[in-house]
Amino acid sequence: MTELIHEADLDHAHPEHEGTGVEDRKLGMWLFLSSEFLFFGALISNYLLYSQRPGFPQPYPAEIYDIPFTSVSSFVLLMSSLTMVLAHNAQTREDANGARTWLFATAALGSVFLAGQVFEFTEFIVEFDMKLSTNPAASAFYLLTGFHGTHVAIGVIMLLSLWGISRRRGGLSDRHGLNLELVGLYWHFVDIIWIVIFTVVYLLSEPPL
Amino acid sequence: MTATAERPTTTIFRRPSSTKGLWSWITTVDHKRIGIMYGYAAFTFFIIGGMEALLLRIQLSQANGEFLTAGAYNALFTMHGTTMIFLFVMPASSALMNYLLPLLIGARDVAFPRLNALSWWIFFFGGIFLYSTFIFGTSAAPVGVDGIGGIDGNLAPGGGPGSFNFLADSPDGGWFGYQPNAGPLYSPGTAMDYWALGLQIIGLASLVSSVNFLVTVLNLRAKGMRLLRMPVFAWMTTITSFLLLFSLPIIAVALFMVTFDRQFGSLFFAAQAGGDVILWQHLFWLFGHPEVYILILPAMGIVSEILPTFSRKPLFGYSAVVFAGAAIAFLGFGVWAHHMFASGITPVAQAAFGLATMTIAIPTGIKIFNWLGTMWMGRIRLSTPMLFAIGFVAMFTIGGLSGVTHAVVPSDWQQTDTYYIVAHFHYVIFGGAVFGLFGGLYYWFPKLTGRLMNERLGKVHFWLMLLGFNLTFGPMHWLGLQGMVRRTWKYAPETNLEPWNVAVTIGAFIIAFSILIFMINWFTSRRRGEVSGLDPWDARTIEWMSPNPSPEYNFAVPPVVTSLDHFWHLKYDEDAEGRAVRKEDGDEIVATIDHEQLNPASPIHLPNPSYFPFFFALGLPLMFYGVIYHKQLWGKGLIIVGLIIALAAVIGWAIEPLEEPHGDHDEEQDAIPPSPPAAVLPPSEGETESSDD
Amino acid sequence: MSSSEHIHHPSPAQYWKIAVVLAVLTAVEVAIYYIHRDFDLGNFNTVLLIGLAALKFVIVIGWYMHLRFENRMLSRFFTAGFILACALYTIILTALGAIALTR
Amino acid sequence: MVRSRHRLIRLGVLIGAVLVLGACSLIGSEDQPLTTFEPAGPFAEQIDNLFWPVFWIAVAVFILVQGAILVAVFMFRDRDGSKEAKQLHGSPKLEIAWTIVPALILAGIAVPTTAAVFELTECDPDAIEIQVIGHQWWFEYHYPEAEIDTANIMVIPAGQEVCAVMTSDDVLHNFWIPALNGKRYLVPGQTTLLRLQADEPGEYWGHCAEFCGLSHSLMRARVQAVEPAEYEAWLAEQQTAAATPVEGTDGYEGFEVFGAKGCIQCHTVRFEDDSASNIIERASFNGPDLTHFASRNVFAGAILPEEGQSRDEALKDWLADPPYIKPGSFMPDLALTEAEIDALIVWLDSME
Ligand code: HEA
Ligand code: HEA
Ligand code: HEC
Ligand code: CUA
Ligand SMILES: [Cu+2]
Repeated sequence: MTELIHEADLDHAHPEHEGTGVEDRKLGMWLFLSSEFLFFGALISNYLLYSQRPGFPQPYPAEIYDIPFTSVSSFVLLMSSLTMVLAHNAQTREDANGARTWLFATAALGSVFLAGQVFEFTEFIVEFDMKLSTNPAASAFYLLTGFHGTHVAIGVIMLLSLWGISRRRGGLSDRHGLNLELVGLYWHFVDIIWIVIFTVVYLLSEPPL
Repeated sequence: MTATAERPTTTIFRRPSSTKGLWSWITTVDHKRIGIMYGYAAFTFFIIGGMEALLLRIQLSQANGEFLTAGAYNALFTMHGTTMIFLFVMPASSALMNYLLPLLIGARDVAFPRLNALSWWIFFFGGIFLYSTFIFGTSAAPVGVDGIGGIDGNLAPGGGPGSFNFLADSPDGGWFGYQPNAGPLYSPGTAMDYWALGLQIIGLASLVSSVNFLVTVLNLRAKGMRLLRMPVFAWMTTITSFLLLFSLPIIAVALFMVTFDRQFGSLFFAAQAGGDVILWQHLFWLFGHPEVYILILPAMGIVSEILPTFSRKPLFGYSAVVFAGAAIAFLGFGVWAHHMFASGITPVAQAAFGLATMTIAIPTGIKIFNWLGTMWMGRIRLSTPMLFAIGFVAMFTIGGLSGVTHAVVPSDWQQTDTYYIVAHFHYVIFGGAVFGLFGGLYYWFPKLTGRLMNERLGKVHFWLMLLGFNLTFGPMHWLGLQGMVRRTWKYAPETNLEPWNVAVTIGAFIIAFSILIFMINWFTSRRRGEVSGLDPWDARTIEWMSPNPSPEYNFAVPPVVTSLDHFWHLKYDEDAEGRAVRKEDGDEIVATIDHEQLNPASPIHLPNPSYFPFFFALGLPLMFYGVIYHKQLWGKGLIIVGLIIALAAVIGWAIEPLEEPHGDHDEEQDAIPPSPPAAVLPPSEGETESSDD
Repeated sequence: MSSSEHIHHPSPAQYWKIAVVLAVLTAVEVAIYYIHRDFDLGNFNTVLLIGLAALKFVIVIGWYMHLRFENRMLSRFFTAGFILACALYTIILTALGAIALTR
Repeated sequence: MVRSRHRLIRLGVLIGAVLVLGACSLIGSEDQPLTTFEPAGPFAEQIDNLFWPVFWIAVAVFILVQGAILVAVFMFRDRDGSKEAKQLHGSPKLEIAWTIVPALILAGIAVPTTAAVFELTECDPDAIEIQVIGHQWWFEYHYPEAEIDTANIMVIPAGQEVCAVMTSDDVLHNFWIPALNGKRYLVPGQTTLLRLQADEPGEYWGHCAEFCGLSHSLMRARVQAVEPAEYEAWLAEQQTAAATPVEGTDGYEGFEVFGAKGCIQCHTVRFEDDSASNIIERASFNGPDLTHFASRNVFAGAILPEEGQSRDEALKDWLADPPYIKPGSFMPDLALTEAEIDALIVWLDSME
């Protein structure tokens, strides 16, 4: 009854409990992610509200989007989901090297995306003079994409830490293997949010007449 | 020690091992100790918030009162509301949920013990951060072109007649911080930044613990404890956690928007630049209304535990009570605009939100009537916890009914922003949540101390508080309908509102006196109260199968649950009529349980203490101080320092060895309680990724 | 390993195929965007783009996040959050007059 | 024995308290100018008619619940010899009943509520439009047809509907005249509507109800309803410009001070003689239009004169140090000497 819980069993479905059968941490991650919908939902609706209001000082974000550029960086982020899932797959096959490589690739793609965002922001501010304080639409744009970028950046840090741990120890333990899966979930989530942002904020948004 | 890991672990840090003294509290991950810390902190904030209320009342006991300056008054009601809601009722509920949830479901701890410690420390530092505004914050009335207007040179902020100005430099935008009044233009100074960022921190703490509680409930129930066998308090904790999970991100965004407006020049709520100030209200109340159910549902859970125990009957309509709780939570997401009936939203929206609001009375009514059904034909013992539970039902109903009168939209146009509203929400919050919480404290005090609280003092506390409460908040209904608006520093003598305000003030002091009695009771009973034994109330639920005070491991033998009210059914049979009959060996059974639970037969594995939650939580307020002062170099520096501390703590957290061999605990076994066997392994561990967001 | 040992997991090859699908969908989206600029597609533009995004959204969640293969409870929570967010923010935007039924 | 006596005492105390409260409320109801219980026009009336039935329903539920609690506690209290309770787990029939009955009651309340919402939100197209503009901390009233601006007192014709078209210059305010209707926010950057109507001439008190900063408590309002003929006369009078004082007349000194001390930076006075008129149009520190200041019996956000104070005393206090009277007031302390204040008062009093 009070037998020892072996460390490798950690976070497993608790055999001595009634439960869902899903590991604690994974369940927690899914719950957290479901609440993130409310977070990004607020930011997106904030943008939708202001991006259509007429009468603000120029420019509106939708007037200065560089769609080809953003398409490319969206593509990069989308592909990072592929590398992420490949890393996870390698980990499940206990292919430590593969997992490490794909982790690194994911982090790299994420960084490229971030660099793209930094470039985009700089261009908007310097070339088009659209600052946070230009108009509410601009404020909303920066807040939304900025928070998304922050999520990506946190993801990159987590990926790199896993990569580092794996390098030092020559692989990931079960516990960290689960961490890899969790980071993966997080990463894909950030990607699906970008799928929405790319379509709704970039492709569909039009400045008011 | 069997628990040594097979896999080499990085041992840069030893895990902390003190079991006594300050460090043991700082590093503890024991849900019970965390609950205790939550409890004391919450109660301290209750006293502070209460004192703020008393100052408000002194000012209002006279027409055109001159006790406080306008600035001090505004700061006090803002801090009173904010404190009571975010720093008292929420953490007090959290205290009981922390302490009891694992016990109620037969677990050793919550799912993520370190994360649990993290929530607590984040909350704690958030509270301190918020209150540090009294020292560092500044607040000033806006100053116009050429420095004309605004505050008079020779007056401190706030100004005007009144002698006490000492708190005026604090947040003064009201607990719902309506824009643009609480924005950069009309509340310059840093005080509202402290408010916004303080709430941000505190919200994060609740978000983390909501995930933790949910996973605990979903994954760590004792064998046989199906969801519909969980005690109602565990259910209400679950539902509350869902509410937190889905409503906190909303306020987080809203607070970020305010912070960006105030600090970085964004224009979300800047009406002069096309920002929409009503957006803030939508976002705030979209959080704020679920929030009020976050305040009340735990108390409803507590009451649902107490009433059956002291009526010696099962809860009437258990599943209806549970589902009603879920229905309240669900509907609670769809009624927020009833706080905005006067804001000029379209008639369609007003009607729709009015109707939606009314529907909440239905599930709430189900609860009330089922509680009455529980008492009906029971064998009612009026012990102190029961008095508070009954007080809850009686007082909450009054508040709920005035709530329904607000849902009648045109009536609300008269009532909104008057003391009638103030009466409503104090009846539901104080008469509801606070009565419930006090009931819970009396009821579960033995779990904490192994002793009972003094009944006589308890009853004096109850009756005084009931009297004081009604004297304070009852006349407010009348005041509101006679036209006394909220948040008013002064009212004119011609309005003839003074006599009632005097009554209210007297009532407030009676409440304060009753609380004093409670405190005396608490601290004397802790040492000298009657020893409780395992089962002082002849209780029904399995938390009472853990010895009093609960040992660190909760249960040496986790119960295998076979029914709702499992513990009761171990002790009682039913006769042909359906009346309870104590089993012949009932006392023996209790004694055996007590003995078994106190003397674990085999090693027990518990989560190890950790330094990192504390340090991680310490990083946050530093960063946020930095945000407030980011224009200065040292502000920027502070952001970086905070980041580094937090990051270092996360890294430490991630690579912290999961266990550290302790001394042989077999020798310590006999010393239980109070000193539990050495902890070894967590039932599961915190996640490293929790630091994102 | 532990969590991920579910029988139905796609293989790397399938992951690559899914990625190709996602890439193509994105390309189509961008193409529609440009077509709409030259030949006004009207509301059709919105419907198409949202539809495509939704498709990508579902594919990533279902396969890359394995939600299809997980405990039903997870998808319930996740959809609950999603639906709640959509519903609430739609109501807010309507109330604020930002969503009009016609353009 | 002893225990039951205690119980009786407690019950007695409770009943006593309720009675005392009730009695006091009757006494207290006199002369409370902001009361919601004395509607003076159709809109407030309609709300009142809606409130009372709901109130009585609430009272009935209140009695039911509290009564049940009391009965349960007295009847089923554990006494010596009480039997153990029957372990009832619930009763589907009862539970369905107490789900459906409240639902029906609420449905009953919902119908008139919805109807009233729609009736009360749209102004009658023939209503007289008056614009209300909120400022920290006073209300400005603009009569668009007559093109006049006034403050603190809103003059309306009795028996006719007025449509208040409202907005705010700074933060949120909330315009409330309890006897005439419920409240409505004044929202910066947006317009809201409020229907007002007084059946009889009279003076109705009001208050800004939304927290609007430091002196929210000192932002009050008045509505003066007058006979329609009187209203027309008032409008005509307000449209006239103020006479420009000439040297030697009574108000001249004050007029000089007004110019010299910079009052015209914030206050508009429409003089007959164009040359002296306000040069700064609607500056950000827009203060009340003073052209007909003396025609208004309250000022400074309808807080002055206070009870027992004469108008001149109040004005003197105000001019001496506005932010002391009204913390945070945008009218600064202009360090006027007593003589200047007296002179100003003479002139201001002349501006009927
Ligand atoms: C614990 C917190 C709590 C709870 C539980 C509630 C419960 C309810 N509240 Fe309250 N409310 C607040 C806290 C709470 N409220 C706060 C803090 C504010 C003010 C915020 C601020 O402005 O600062 C507020 C403000 C507030 C307003 C806005 C007022 C305004 O500012 O103009 C409204 C309007 O509809 C409202 C309605 C209700 C309703 C209908 C319920 C219902 O849930 C009540 C349901 C209960 C019952 C009805 C009683 C039991 C039922 C029966 C016995 C069944 C039979 C009954 C009938 C048939 C009627 N509340
Ligand atoms: C949990 C919520 C909660 C609780 C418990 C209370 C408790 C009290 N509140 Fe609360 N109140 C709010 C939540 C709460 N309030 C909110 C949200 C607002 C709106 C704020 C806003 O408008 O922004 C508000 C506003 C509010 C106002 C309106 C202010 C205004 O609009 O101008 C008033 C006025 O009387 C008031 C009074 C009181 C009183 C007298 C108590 C009393 O019950 C307090 C009793 C407690 C004590 C008196 C302290 C106890 C003990 C001691 C003092 C013992 C002494 C100790 C030692 C010697 C060590 N409150
Ligand atoms: C910087 C702007 C400013 C200046 C300068 C100023 N006032 Fe004012 N004044 C105001 C404002 C704003 C109010 C409204 C205050 C309130 O009620 O809260 C006001 C109110 C008044 C009132 C009351 C009007 C009413 O109907 O409520 C009088 C009278 C008055 N001012 C006279 C003067 C005189 C005389 C001077 C010059 C000596 C002066 N003011 C200078 C801004 C100013
Ligand atoms: Cu204006 Cu309160
Ligand atoms: Cu509400």
